[in-house]
Amino acid sequence: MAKELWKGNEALAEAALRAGAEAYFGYPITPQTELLEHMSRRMPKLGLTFLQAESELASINMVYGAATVGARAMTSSSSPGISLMQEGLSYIAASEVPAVVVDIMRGGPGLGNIQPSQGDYFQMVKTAGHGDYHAIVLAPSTIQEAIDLIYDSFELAFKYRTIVTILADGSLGQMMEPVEMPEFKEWPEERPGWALTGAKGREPHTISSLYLGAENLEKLNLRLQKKLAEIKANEVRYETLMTDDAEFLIVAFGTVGRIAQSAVRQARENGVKVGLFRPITLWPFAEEELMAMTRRVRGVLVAEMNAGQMFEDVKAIAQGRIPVQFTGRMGGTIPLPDDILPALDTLIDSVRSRNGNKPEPTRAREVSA
Amino acid sequence: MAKELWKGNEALAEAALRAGAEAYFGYPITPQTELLEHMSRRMPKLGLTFLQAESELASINMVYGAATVGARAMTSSSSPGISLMQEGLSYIAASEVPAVVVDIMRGGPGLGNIQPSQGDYFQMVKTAGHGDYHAIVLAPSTIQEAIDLIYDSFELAFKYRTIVTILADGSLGQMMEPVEMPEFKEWPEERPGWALTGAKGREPHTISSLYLGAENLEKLNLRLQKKLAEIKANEVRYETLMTDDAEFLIVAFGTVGRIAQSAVRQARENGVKVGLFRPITLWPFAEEELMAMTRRVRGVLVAEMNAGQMFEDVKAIAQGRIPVQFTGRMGGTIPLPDDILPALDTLIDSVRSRNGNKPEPTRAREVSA
Amino acid sequence: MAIAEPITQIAPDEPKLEEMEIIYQRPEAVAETYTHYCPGCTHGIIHRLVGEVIDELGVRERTIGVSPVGCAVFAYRYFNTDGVEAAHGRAPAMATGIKRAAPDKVVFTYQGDGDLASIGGNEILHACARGENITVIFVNNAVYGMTGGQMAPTTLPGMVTTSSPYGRDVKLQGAPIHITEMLAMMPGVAYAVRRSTHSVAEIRKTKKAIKLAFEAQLKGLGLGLVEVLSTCPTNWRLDPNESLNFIRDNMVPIYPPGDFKVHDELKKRR
Amino acid sequence: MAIAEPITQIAPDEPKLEEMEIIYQRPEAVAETYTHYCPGCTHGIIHRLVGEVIDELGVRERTIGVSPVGCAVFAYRYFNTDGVEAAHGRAPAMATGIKRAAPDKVVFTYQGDGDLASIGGNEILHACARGENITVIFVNNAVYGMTGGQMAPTTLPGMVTTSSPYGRDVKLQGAPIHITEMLAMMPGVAYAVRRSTHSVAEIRKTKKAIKLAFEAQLKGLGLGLVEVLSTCPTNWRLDPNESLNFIRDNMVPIYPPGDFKVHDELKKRR
Amino acid sequence: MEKSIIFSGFGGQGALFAGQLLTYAALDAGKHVTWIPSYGPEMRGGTAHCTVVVGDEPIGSPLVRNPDMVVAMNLPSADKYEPIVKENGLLVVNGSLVKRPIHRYDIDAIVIPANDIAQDYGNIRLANVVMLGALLAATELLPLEVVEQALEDHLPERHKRLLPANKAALHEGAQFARTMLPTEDGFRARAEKK
Amino acid sequence: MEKSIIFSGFGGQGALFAGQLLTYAALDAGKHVTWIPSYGPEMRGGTAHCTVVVGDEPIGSPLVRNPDMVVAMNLPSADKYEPIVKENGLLVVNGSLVKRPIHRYDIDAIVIPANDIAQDYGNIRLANVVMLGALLAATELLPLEVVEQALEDHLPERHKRLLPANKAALHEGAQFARTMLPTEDGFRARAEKK
Amino acid sequence: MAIRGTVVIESDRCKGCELCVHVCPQHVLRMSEGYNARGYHPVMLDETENHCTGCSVCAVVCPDVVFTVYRMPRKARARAA
Amino acid sequence: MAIRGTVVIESDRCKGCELCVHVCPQHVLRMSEGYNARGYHPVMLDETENHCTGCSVCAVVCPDVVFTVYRMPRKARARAA
Ligand SMILES: Cc1ncc(C[n+]2csc(CCOP(=O)(O)OP(=O)(O)O)c2C)c(N)n1
Ligand SMILES: Cc1ncc(C[n+]2csc(CCOP(=O)(O)OP(=O)(O)O)c2C)c(N)n1
Ligand code: SF4
Ligand code: SF4
Ligand code: SF4
Ligand code: SF4
Ligand code: SF4
Ligand code: SF4
Ligand SMILES: [Mg+2]
Ligand SMILES: [Mg+2]
Repeated sequence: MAKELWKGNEALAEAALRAGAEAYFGYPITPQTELLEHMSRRMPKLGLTFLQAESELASINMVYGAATVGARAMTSSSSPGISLMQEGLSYIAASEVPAVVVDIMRGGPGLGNIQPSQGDYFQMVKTAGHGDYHAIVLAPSTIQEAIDLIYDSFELAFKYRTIVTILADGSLGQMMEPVEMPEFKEWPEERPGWALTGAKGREPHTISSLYLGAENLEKLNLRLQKKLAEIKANEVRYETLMTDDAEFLIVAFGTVGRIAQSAVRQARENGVKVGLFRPITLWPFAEEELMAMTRRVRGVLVAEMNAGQMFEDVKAIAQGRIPVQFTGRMGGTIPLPDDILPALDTLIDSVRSRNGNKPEPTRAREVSA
Repeated sequence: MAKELWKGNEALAEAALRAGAEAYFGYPITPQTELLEHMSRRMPKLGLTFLQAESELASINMVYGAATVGARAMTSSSSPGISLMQEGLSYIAASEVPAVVVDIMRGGPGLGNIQPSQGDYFQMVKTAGHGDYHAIVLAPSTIQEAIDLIYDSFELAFKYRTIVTILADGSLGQMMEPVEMPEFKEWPEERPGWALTGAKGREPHTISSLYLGAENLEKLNLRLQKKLAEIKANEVRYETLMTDDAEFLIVAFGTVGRIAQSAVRQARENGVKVGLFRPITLWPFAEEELMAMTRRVRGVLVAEMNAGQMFEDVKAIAQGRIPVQFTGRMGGTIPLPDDILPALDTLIDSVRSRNGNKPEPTRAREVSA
Repeated sequence: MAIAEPITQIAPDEPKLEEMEIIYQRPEAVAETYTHYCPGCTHGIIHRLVGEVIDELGVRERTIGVSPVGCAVFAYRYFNTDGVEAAHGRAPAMATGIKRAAPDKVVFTYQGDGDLASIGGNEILHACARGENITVIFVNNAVYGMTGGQMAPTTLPGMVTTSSPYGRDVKLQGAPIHITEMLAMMPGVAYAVRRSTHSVAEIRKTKKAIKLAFEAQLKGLGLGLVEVLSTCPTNWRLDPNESLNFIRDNMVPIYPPGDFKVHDELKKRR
Repeated sequence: MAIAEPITQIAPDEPKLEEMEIIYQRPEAVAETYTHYCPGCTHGIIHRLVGEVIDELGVRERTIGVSPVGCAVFAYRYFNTDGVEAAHGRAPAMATGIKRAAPDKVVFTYQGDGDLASIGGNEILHACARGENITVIFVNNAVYGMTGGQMAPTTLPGMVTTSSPYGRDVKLQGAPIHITEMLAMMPGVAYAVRRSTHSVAEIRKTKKAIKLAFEAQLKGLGLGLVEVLSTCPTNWRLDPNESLNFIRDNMVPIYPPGDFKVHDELKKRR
Repeated sequence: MEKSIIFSGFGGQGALFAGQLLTYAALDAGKHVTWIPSYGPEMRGGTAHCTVVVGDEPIGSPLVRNPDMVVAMNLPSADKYEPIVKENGLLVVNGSLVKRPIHRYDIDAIVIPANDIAQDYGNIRLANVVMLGALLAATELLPLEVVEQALEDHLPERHKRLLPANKAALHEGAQFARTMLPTEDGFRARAEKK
Repeated sequence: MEKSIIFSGFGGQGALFAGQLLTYAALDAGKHVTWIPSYGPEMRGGTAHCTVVVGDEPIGSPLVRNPDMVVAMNLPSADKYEPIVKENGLLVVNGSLVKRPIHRYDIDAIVIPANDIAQDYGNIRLANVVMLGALLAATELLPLEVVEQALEDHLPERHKRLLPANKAALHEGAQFARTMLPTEDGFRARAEKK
Repeated sequence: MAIRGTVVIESDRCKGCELCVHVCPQHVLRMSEGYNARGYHPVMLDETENHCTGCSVCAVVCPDVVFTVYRMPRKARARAA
Repeated sequence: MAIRGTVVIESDRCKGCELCVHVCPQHVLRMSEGYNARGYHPVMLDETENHCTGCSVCAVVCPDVVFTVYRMPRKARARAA
């Protein structure tokens, strides 16, 4: 198929439609609004449900409602709007209905600005709201990947009756790239067995997150934990670049992951044996794969568009065996190879001095500077 | 001073008043409502501001407002209500105004139930809402400690212009214990220099979390990170019990921390050399202290009233040097010594078998069972 | 939940039930389940009326009820229909999602005054503004029942509650709000009325109103809203019968039952 | 921000400024700062009126303004008063916190229609219900200006916006809401009116209304609310003058300026 | 020494207050003590209970899975808590409402017609104090006098006129238990198997 | 090869569209390419810009700190971006609006009276295409024809009647640049020091 | 007196709220002394003379759907009279 | 004609929206050809005959507080006339 030029937000919207989205509820917020706008143009024509909600609080609860009848429902927002959805997300998770949520992150905390950021890693990966659960968190680094991931999202969401999040940043939402748009997916007419379809010829179905009595709620939680374990076993995704012979490893996700590719290529040109580990599922995280890799390399550099959130997880995985260092930019500044390469040098230096080696005369940065 | 019997929620309220709280905004939610109710009885008599808000969303933004004029403002809620405050909390943090927030956690996710839980660890400790920041998170394990901590909270909040959270669970809120209530604190009449007091004879003051331009927002973030580092350097609190000669360590906070005391005593009676490490500040976490301790013991057991949230942090700190295992109950069931001791045995077993030792004939549980 | 066998107190002149007509029995749409409501709480009456209406309209098998957070949190268990539990105040948003995704379903929310008029004010406002084709049963008992009787936006002036221990002070805490009158102004609302449960006659009127509110939905006219004055004997600290009198004497003067908006289509059939 | 020296276009018969009276000049309460508003956007006019009123009432040094999230997000920079930036829709809650903690301050919010009537519906509703002693300037431009012209709850029927590309369909998206009329019903509201900016006369009336809304606060009468019809030339895709006409011809018929509630104390002095 | 007691009954029977009385008394006696109630909507129309833990050292858990003692004021409470009383523990049952035999033989049990005794003192609401008296007499938790003092100090103002009746009921409960203890094996059913 | 270009001007001058044209052309030419605009309220009354990165391999960063080329359609854009053009890079400036000399000597610069040329073709709005033509002529980014094709394919329907004018403007811009390049050192100010 | 109507009471559903007792126009309902399975004194039909008319007013106020109401068809009543 | 009033225009604040031009009853305002520092064509006072009355209508509509309006005091005007 011929490639077309798509804007990230619009590509996400269109790919969600082709993935089978039936109902979209959302509220404008920069830098994701084009997603909502695309839906407002397309869905009425396709006979699907588009509704601009009065707030993000309402959107997520509309998604919750639509999900209970077995519809493929989704919303999208950006960081402050996602914060407003935390209660709703927790309810959806506890009720075990499927939902897709797109978060096009912007600079925080607070109102911050509308520039790209990865400041929602904690809020989306560690938890989203109160209680013990995780959404599946997918972090695309290109528009094509965003399309491919959201194209899988409803299947994942329905398979596990869980929330699937696309976690991307404003630059991915705003940029255009040539991509291939997939075909419309076929979905069965029939609603899943758990859905609310009216108590016709069967006992009433109820969907709730209320479990009076500690035992009942513990049972739910054990079931949730079991499901999470299953997802962890089946759904880990990540990508590596030039890790085979790597002495050093950069770990980065999303936009920083793609920028790190450039950094890796530049460093390689300068003779530094560095590879890239790019987690695609932030939850479940490719713990084992990364751990295996940290056993082979001499140092790890984590690059993020935040103050070091995934960094904490990578450190935990590396278990102190090798130095794990961080480089990041905040507030909407995208870390470029110019930021990453010096940090890589620092890492290499500290590894070498730690190993008692004097830093070697020709270092990466001296050449590339 | 003679001890009096106080209910946790009411003790927190009264101690907050004695600590200097001037304005309270809140919304009823079990199991914290007695805190609000105590405020409704006391504050009008003391000439202070009590207001029941229309929602948690409103409460936190009222707190935000009151904080901007330099008032000692606070709110309280429980897990789902705290989820609704995530956006507001992020704004407060970014605006660098002081606020005190009490979270009396209940079972989740979703509506869950009203039984005690520690399911908000992630949501309060890792972040609260979008963006990079942390509140100071204080986790009392007795009512007396709750009083003492909240008694310090406004000073901490004003010193660092930050959010201070009291993170406790429903059982602490609902139980009664004999405690000593401190005296009313004296505070200076004058508002801090940054407060909004009207642009009289000075340039207007503005308080905002909006930073257009990536550079400006990055500057704010660097300032916030610097402050966090300072807090980390100064404010770590924790408690240990019988760790001097401990071979094994239990790590637990809040209510589980106090229950673990009983477990430690029981195990000691059975000749198991186990100690307790109880973090009091969950953020900043006593990383170094715990790390030092993990270098001396042979295994760590983390006990929580959730699926293992702090567990992740403890594992990261132990860096794989020794086994770190988890025991927890969810959904409102409090883990009792009966839950903790078998888990401790399992840990001991796995350490011994890992070390090639056969499990010794007389094990703790066999005696105490 | 097992229910004990019915015990009949047999009168001297033993009636033969088989000879007699059944004048009243539990509606099919009301589940047999024993409710957790306090003795005499009129939540139960309102449930029953909703069930009767669902039966009479023959829509049980395509109805989805949305329960609130409040004492009626378990409403989804008490109707023999499909049901969901919403987050506090968000039932109208959830119902919107349900109805938009499954327009052939009959969707109703059942919400308390704390739920609808306090935390959930914006969701009901905008469901009304959009004219969502749903039915809203709004139970006004002037307090937060479930959490132990705190002040609600509907609490009467001077009324002592656990969070207004000195009586609601209108100057500080505002006056009771008339949310139904207000919502009636929204063009998307087809039907907005207030009713009560304080007497047999009022209960009968309430049922008629609930029926019209469902009919508005069936006819696609827009949102139907019935506010029902209801008791909370437990938190009012009155016995159930005194509580009915409290409605009559104290609530009705402030919240007079009445029709605030009735779509022409609905007037016709009356 | 540095402002270039004023340039005067001197007329042939050179006026000597020092001989003349200043009839109009920038109010002290309006900051010298250059605003980021689009050319001809009437947000600027409304700012100026608020500034004039603050000056005339002599309260600049004890005023705290609360800016919304919306095009007026930087309003706190444009007034020579203390100011804060609220979260989207929460300005009334924040103002409540400020006013309750510092009752001697004069507190106003400045909010757009998306901010006040959409996401922030509940906060304004309850500020009105409680009768918070604050002043609310509500700028209705029928769209979400800042985010690029999406549909607002106030968008006119049939109006094309970036999120109602086929025109607002009242059946699907609801009819425009009249939030000021609705809020006027709240007992805590002392003053609720609608005004416009589409002509000199209307602007003058708007100023009077804003003054009364502040006076309501100064007299402790309750909440004062002024809705002002305002343009968004950029998103309406009209030039600034056409935009004024759009208000006159299209908005005024749907949102007629008028007084919906005026506290007796305020009537007296008129 | 650390002892845990659950007080349980219908809402309105005063189980929570009985527990609080014991808690106040323990405090006055210089003990460590915690009191924690059941709470929330579970109380609607159901039973209310509280757990009191008294000890010489700081209390670890304010909740227990197997209490040392249970005071059950009605049938549902007896049904719910009899099975979880600790082995060799004590169950005090309101015989006025619980008309069934005690099933367990590995615990002590006192069946006391608390409602009837309370009625004798003019108020059925005193049943809780009667049962507390019985509990105290049958154990070495605290001297009766300390609880008497606690009654004086903590009886809500509006009930102050009932103080004498309360005290009398307390003693009567204790007396009843004392007479039961050594003699009637029907009531004090120590497990035979041991 | 990977080249980055910033297009910048007042809102309404069409800088974003010029960037998109180049992007479409790059796509058609089988290149890897990204386009990213400035967005949000910063655009209100200010300048709008976009960054295009064209390369033979997948593009890493869609944003750059020091672009290879800048097309500055007004003075604020020239002021903002001249300092950050990469050494030996290219700055194309709209001479109709930028009446100041180019300060840097370590970059190439083309100053083209784009508005005036556009006016010659009947519409000042063609200035963006004029400048794009100049950019293409001065570099080896893409052949002019590919961009011409992109114009045909992607000119919004409502502007289709302006297609001939657009094409002509594109060529005129290119022609202007070509004539400048080898000769006029005032415009093409290659750094002397090197 | 002939039977006009009667009610069947599901005693275990009854919460003893007494609302029905207050509204029964025939005053034939009263609370029993005993407890039902849930600990409430349930309502009972106390008729010496078959005063219940089957008017179902009790059912209208009962929050707990305790009553099933029966009425003798007019025909049958006529017969009995 | 004698001077009745005039306006001082802070050109660099002007965004060229032309609202003032439309409302000036004396038609003495028009847009300049040139640009101001922000890239707009600012408004200018174009008087050959001192028609400006200082009515300040321009100031009332200007969203950007560009105008300071002056008026000749009646006394002075009388003198001049
Ligand atoms: C977000 C959130 N806030 C608060 C609560 C606690 N809560 C449960 S029910 C309720 C109020 C119920 O009052 P109302 O809606 O009037 O219903 P009622 O119980 O009176 O029938 C509250 C505040 C909650 N569950 N979730
Ligand atoms: C929680 C949240 N949701 C959405 C946004 C994005 N947003 C910013 S302004 C705005 C709408 C502004 O419209 P309005 O209030 O009408 O003001 P105007 O710009 O028209 O003056 C929105 C949706 C946000 N900043 N925060
Ligand atoms: S608390 Fe009040 S509203 Fe809730 S069930 Fe009891 S009586 Fe009814
Ligand atoms: S976008 Fe509209 S409302 Fe916002 S500044 Fe521009 S014209 Fe004004
Ligand atoms: S049916 Fe009528 S008469 Fe018979 S018991 Fe019920 S209320 Fe009384
Ligand atoms: S109204 Fe119903 S619940 Fe109440 S006493 Fe009568 S039968 Fe029982
Ligand atoms: S003051 Fe009046 S006459 Fe003078 S320029 Fe302004 S509008 Fe025109
Ligand atoms: S109204 Fe103001 S901004 Fe607009 S053209 Fe006139 S002076 Fe300039
Ligand atoms: Mg209520
Ligand atoms: Mg607007």
